[in-house]
Amino acid sequence: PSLEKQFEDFRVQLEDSGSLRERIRAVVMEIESTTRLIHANLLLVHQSRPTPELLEKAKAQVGVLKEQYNRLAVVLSECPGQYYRYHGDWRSETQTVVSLIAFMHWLETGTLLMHSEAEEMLGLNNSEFNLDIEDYLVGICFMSNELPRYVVNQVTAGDYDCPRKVLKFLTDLHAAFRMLNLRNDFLRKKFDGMKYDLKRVEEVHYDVKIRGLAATGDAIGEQGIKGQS
Amino acid sequence: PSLEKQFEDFRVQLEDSGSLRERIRAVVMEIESTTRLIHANLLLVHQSRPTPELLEKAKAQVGVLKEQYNRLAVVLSECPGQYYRYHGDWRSETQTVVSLIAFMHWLETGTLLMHSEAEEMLGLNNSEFNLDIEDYLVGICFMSNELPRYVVNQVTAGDYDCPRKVLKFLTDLHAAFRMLNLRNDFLRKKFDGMKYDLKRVEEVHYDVKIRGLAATGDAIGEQGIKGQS
Amino acid sequence: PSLEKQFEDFRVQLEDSGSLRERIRAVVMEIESTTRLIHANLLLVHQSRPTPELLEKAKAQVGVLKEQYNRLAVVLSECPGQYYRYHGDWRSETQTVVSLIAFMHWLETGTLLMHSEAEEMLGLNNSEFNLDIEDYLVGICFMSNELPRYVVNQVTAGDYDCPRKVLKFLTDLHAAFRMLNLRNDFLRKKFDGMKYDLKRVEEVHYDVKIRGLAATGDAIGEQGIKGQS
Amino acid sequence: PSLEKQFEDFRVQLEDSGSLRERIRAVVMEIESTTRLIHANLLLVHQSRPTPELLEKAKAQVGVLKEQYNRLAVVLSECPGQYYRYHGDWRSETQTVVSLIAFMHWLETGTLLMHSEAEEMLGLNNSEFNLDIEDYLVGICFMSNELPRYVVNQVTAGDYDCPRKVLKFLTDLHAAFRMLNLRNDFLRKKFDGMKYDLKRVEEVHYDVKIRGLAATGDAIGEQGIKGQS
Amino acid sequence: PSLEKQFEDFRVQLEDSGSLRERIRAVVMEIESTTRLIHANLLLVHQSRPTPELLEKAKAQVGVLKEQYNRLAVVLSECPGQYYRYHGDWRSETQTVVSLIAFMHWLETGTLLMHSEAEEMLGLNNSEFNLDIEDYLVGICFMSNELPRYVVNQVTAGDYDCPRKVLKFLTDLHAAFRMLNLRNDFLRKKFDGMKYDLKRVEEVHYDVKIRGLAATGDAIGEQGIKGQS
Amino acid sequence: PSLEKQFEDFRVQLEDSGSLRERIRAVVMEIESTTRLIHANLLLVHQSRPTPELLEKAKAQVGVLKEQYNRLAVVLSECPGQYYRYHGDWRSETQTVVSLIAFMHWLETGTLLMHSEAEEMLGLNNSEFNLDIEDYLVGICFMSNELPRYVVNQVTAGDYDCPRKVLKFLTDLHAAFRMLNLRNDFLRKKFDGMKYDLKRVEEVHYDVKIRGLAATGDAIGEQGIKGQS
Amino acid sequence: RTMTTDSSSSSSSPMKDAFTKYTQYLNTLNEKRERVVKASRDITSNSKKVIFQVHRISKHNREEVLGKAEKDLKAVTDQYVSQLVKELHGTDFWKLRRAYSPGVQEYIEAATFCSFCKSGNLLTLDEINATLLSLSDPSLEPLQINVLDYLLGLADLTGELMRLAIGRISEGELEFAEKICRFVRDIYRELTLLVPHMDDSYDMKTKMDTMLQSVMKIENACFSVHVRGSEYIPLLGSSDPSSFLSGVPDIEL
Amino acid sequence: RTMTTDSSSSSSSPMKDAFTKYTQYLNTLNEKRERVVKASRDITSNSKKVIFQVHRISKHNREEVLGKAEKDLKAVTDQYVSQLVKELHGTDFWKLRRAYSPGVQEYIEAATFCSFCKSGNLLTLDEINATLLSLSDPSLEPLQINVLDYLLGLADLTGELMRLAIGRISEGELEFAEKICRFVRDIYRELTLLVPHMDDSYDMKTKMDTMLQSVMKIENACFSVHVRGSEYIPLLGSSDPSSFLSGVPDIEL
Ligand SMILES: [Mn+2]
Ligand SMILES: [Mn+2]
Repeated sequence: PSLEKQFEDFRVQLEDSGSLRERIRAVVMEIESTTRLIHANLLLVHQSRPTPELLEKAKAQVGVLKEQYNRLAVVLSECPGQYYRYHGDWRSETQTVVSLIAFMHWLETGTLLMHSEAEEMLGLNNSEFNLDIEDYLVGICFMSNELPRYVVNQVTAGDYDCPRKVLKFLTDLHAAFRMLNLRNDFLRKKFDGMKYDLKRVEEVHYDVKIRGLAATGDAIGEQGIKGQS
Repeated sequence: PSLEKQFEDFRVQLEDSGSLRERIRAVVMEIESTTRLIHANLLLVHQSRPTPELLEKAKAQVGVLKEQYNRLAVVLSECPGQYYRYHGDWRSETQTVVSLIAFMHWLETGTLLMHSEAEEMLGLNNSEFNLDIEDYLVGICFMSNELPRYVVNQVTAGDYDCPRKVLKFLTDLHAAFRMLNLRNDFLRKKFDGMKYDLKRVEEVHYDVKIRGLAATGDAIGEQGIKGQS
Repeated sequence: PSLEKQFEDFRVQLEDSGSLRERIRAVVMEIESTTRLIHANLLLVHQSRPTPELLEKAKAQVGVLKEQYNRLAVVLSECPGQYYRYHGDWRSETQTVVSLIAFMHWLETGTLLMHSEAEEMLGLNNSEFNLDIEDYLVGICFMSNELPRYVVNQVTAGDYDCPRKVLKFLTDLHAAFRMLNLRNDFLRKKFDGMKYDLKRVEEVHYDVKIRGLAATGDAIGEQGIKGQS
Repeated sequence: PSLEKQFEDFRVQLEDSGSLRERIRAVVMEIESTTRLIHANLLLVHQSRPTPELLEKAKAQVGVLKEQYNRLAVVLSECPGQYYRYHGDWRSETQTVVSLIAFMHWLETGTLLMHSEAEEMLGLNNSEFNLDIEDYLVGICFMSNELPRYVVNQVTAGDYDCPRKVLKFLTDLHAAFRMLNLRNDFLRKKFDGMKYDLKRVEEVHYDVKIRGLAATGDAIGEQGIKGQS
Repeated sequence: PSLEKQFEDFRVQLEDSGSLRERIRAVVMEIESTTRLIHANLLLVHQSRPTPELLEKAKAQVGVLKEQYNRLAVVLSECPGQYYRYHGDWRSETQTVVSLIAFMHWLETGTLLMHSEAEEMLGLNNSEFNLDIEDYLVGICFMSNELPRYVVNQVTAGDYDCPRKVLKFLTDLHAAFRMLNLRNDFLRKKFDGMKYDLKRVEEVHYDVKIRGLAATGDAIGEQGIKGQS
Repeated sequence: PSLEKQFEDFRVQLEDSGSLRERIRAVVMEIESTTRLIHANLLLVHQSRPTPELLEKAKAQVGVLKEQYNRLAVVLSECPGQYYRYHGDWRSETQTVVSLIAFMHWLETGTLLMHSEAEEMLGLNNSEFNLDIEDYLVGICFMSNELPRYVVNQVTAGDYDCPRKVLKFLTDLHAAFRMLNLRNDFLRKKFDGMKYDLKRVEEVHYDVKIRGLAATGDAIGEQGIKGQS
Repeated sequence: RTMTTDSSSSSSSPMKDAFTKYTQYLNTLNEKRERVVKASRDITSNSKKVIFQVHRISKHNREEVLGKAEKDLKAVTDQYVSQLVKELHGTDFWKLRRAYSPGVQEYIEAATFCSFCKSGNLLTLDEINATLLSLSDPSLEPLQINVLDYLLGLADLTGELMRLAIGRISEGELEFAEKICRFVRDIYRELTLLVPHMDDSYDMKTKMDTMLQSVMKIENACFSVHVRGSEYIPLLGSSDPSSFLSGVPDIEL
Repeated sequence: RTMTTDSSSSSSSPMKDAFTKYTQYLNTLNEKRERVVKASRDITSNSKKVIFQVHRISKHNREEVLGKAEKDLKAVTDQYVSQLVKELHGTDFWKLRRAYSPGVQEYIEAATFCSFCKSGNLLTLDEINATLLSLSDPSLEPLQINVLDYLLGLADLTGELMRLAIGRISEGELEFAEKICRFVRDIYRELTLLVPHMDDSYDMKTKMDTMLQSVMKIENACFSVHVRGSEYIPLLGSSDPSSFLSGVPDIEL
């Protein structure tokens, strides 16, 4: 009887955990779907479509994301202390989300989206459900991976000042990351990739510079990259 | 400045988390070492050494384990709510621990070590640091894997009643597990293996029975397998 | 425009196919769940529980299966001619189903469940959705795999005539299978395994015979194995 | 008798299915052989051989393919409703076929070969045996993989306008694919690879543009890439 | 030109080799088919059918095999010195053939079929196409694997002298095999298996002996096992 | 007894070896940490910071490295003749160290740091613990990998003479490496990579030359590349 | 450019001199490695022959078979292991370990196999290394097999012992089989405690799994002999069930 | 039982005689295989050296470098390939192919590499086999390398040609690089048609993937030289854009 009782308890607990997982999966699939929309939208910057318009549309979708993360937080609130038990279920999608909103933020302001800003954008700032730092950092690395392609396409479209700005941004970002003493893990691997982004941007900058195409003026403030152009 | 400040914060947090992990690793290595001693000790039951003596020695080591889990709990108490963040670091060792203490318990009492009993033996019953149910269940599956070999060697040593007892135990355990609706994961795979243990014990029982070697009496209470023999 | 139109069409078709697959998956999960219940029930024959009772319960579940296959057929009827496109989605579950109902049938009648009988039991006889022959044959092989264990446990429980009956059945079944000229595929592999079942049953029969335990009478009709005993 | 009768029936059916498969295999091997000839022929575009001539030869082979697919359709017409049962037997070869004829079509017209056009080229438009959409799409992905290499070699041969044309084509194709909500399957994986093709072509375009080598005129109609040059 | 010429030559050579292989495959499939008939026939010894009759039928089939190997030799004679190029194509079938004719030979004479005798039976003794010694040895191991099953079924059928004869034969065979120095290859693995056959026959012999069932007479000459009994 | 005694001895030896390894690991982690500091420092040359200052700082760290290698040598001196047993534990870090000090040396003198010079810088010249030649060579390859990036950034910063110097150095280095007969190992792969560095520097040199940007003067001695400019 | 290529083709430079040295070093090393690999292959194939020779053992030819095996093993030592001794000095023992390790492991397997069959005990590493001393030039540091190769060889030994045990059981030498069983269990148990401390324990972990399989194969064989024998203890009146087979009078064939 | 073991240990029997023959056959075969493996390893390592020698080529030392390479190659043929020729007869060519194939492939790689650098053409299998004829005892069937090993060696050759091309481009020998590019493309294309017909095409399929990578690496290198050169055609007034680098006066260092 005692044996059966114990396994009956286990059955209930495993099923509870299983159904929680199902509910998480449902929200995460919605997040992924929204992410895909934002991504498709942002891809157009590579085709030199007017950035402000694109950003407008993308921001609207960020609102949707916020609502979805809110629902995720509600689900998680049912099992306090178990955030990291289910973390793997939304981890990769959240890293993509960070990469997208950080790219948007950079396009608009030319600066790095801070962790606290990211949490705020996703409505994760005042709940127990927050944005894991490593996920944030991986997301930032993913954003960095997009920059060489962006620079190449901008130069092709005739924006010869872009490499300089991106190079400055990426150099600073890379220096900041170097301060972290990373373990030999996924984040470390992603960060190691960042140096290839940096190198590629340096090369584009070189191409522009040696051909005398780079703007001579130097007055860029900390405003957006495209927002004000 | 803000960028650097943020990464400075990150550096501190990542290093804290890293050093926590180091401390966990140190304790887990000790646990693994104790586990190995218990394991080597219990291997002697296959050589028909007197069981009570072996159990005596093994129990002493369980005391050591308890103390080690206590230290692990202390380390974890520094980061409340993050049990599952580091869970992977002691998971596999704990499964082995469960398999060993459950085998000892069965040798002594002929019954299944309950989850709560396991927690008690390891001193995990009154802290936030408890024994994950799936780890417990995987450990039980590992113990089941030991039984066919045990039965074979016991019969060789002349204990012809052993197969019957083990068969009854394993049949009940298998039935109890079947109540759980397992996902397609590691636990499910381990459980699927249990049916081969059951089949093998049935065959040993058959070998003994068909030769008229099995004891004819049938009155075994729920006392230990060897403890009282 | 034409390009977009084409991909719009594709999107619709792929989504239709995807949602069909989802609906199939839902029914198949139910079938799997029913299967597990039947299986748990039939496992008790290894513990020598009274067979007629067990069969009674199991048969009730077969009614449930029939209804579930009916629903699957309805789903499939929406895409005529595409049975084999989605076949992989229920294939393995159906093989298990066949193995269970064939085992039940054998327990009851001592004879092989015919393909047409299997289709009838599952209500697949008068629709376009029928029982694939290879799935039927694989299911029969799975059933064969259960027989050695059954024989061993029956003899242990004192039924010394069982090996003879099973041996006759399995010898005939094996001979029948040998007529098929199988390709080097999954079915062939499963059939190759059947010879080990046969060999094991021969050995049990030998054990019983050499010890003079086998019944001397020889009059078994083609009635059930247990149904009439 | 009934058992033997049933297995005799099975034998006949399995042998019929087996010989059908043999006949399919024979035709598919011929298709593969023709495919290889076309492929070896098209490889010459990378060596800047005059394209019209190459296309001429390749087209002759497409006629052979058409006849072979016709024979395949005849074989399949013997077992209506079982297209997807044997689909795996010609699937991968057909994907290659699509990639080759789509590449030829693009070389000639600069546009994407539509699904219906592909069916027509292979004579699959008015039979029950049609071109599976996913096979078509995978074939298109394979074709995309050829384009970066083509662009590189064209530029080396002095055609500086090629990157722009290919880039436009690939950008549109990529955008069209993005509309599909692909499952996590083979097609999805192939499509994910397409973004690397796109990126590489962007870079080649950049290399040409930044050196002022790209043609300044912009008036390309939707005629062929090489057909009219 | 020289390059193309050479490759053209190669293509012709390789295609010749390919069509040779096709012809080998055709003969080998016939051999395999004959083998299956012999096997099905010999399987009946496990059901205690009268051996002389079975052997009669099987021998007729060996004549067919001989003719088939003759055809294989003719095919191979077209490429002198390349026996081992195509060896893998008939290797496994030939090992089965050896196991069957060695089993037949043993049933008839109680002795081991020698390599030269096997060559003679298959008509391979006076051509360049001979019987590879390792294939012969593997075939003998396969035959050994059949003996435990044979002994078990013979005893069940009441032939209590069989184990003694088989044990003597297998003991001698095992001793002879131990003369070989094997590498860690397939043959070694098969030879390792022979130990288990020997052990199993020993066990059956013991069972029979200990029950006083074994014949006391000792007069077996080197005639057949069953042919004269 | 003898058996247990021997294994007990082994356990002690292996544990000693394990603790030695722990001590090595501790020093190697320090070396890695120093390496990271030097690297971070040297990275600034890509941002055209004044080289002498950077070198000053870096050299101070090389002193630290020397002390650390000294400690490593002391640890190793406890197990004479076992250098290569533990070699894998510091191999990769030492290759990085060589790449950094060779880069520093080249920045300062424009020449290749010789193996014996590297040993001297790290204090490895008069102990049994020396610098493995293959590690030295791999380190030199790593240094070569840094040069294209350096050249690109120097030219961007306006130093048009840099490509010529680097090209000469790298051409000589490549010629020297070609004297080696390598196996298909890590070093060969790294050396293959050097060809691409050479090609890239050649390209930059061409870019500069063709635009008439290269200095016409030719007087570089064997002093440092930047130290005196 | 012209000068550059000239400098590397004809005239001398410090870099060229240094690389000439590196080239010589690498050539010498690689050639030695090749010779060591070849010696290792010779040791492997000849040690395998010794192992097969030991497997020819039976109740009646023990001395003869083991005598030949020991002679053959001595030949392996003198002819092939001595090649290694000639090649390897100082740091080579560890630097070239991967090149000779397979051969040495097989040699350990053969030597311990012989020795167990002869004496029933484990031939220790010290004993093996002692025999190698005589092969060395006394002025040089002698080749000594390291613990890791010894343990890896021992792991393989258990596989051979399993084969031997199965064969011995068929010939009724149950006591010998039981002795093997105890011996293999002891080795397995001792290695359980050692493996985690080994330098690179990955190989050894798979070997441990195989070893457990071997132990269980022997145990199962002993089990089946035992239950079969136990069935007839009353019938035979034997007082020692464990050696039931030897209790049965030899079968006359 | 007693008789049985006796019969296998002392007296003679047809079975024992037969197995004595089988034993001799297997021993001879395995020993020959070992010798062939060793010869193959020697051929491999020495062929690799020849390949490295060829890589030392530059604009100014062509004759000297290739002369030495050919001499070395001849030494490989005479010293090591001749070992194979001695061992292999009749059915051995195919039976022991796996034992010597790696060495022969590397030898093909070295021979064709030398030859291409010298003549710009593909050294054919017939030509290689012709040189082997002289090594054989005229009374025996001579060793002839088979098509499969030749093609597998050729596949590896393309990797070496890629390395050569990248190096040549850096030294401005664009025309040579382009020649290599055409040659490798031709081989790739011809092999595309052959691979499906090969006996055991699995290895070859991976090699084809690597080969395509090599082709593309050369093409990308030619591309980057080309666009870089094209940028200044007007500036230089060169009429031949494909050899722009050689159009630039040698850099004085
Ligand atoms: Mn071994
Ligand atoms: Mn190579």
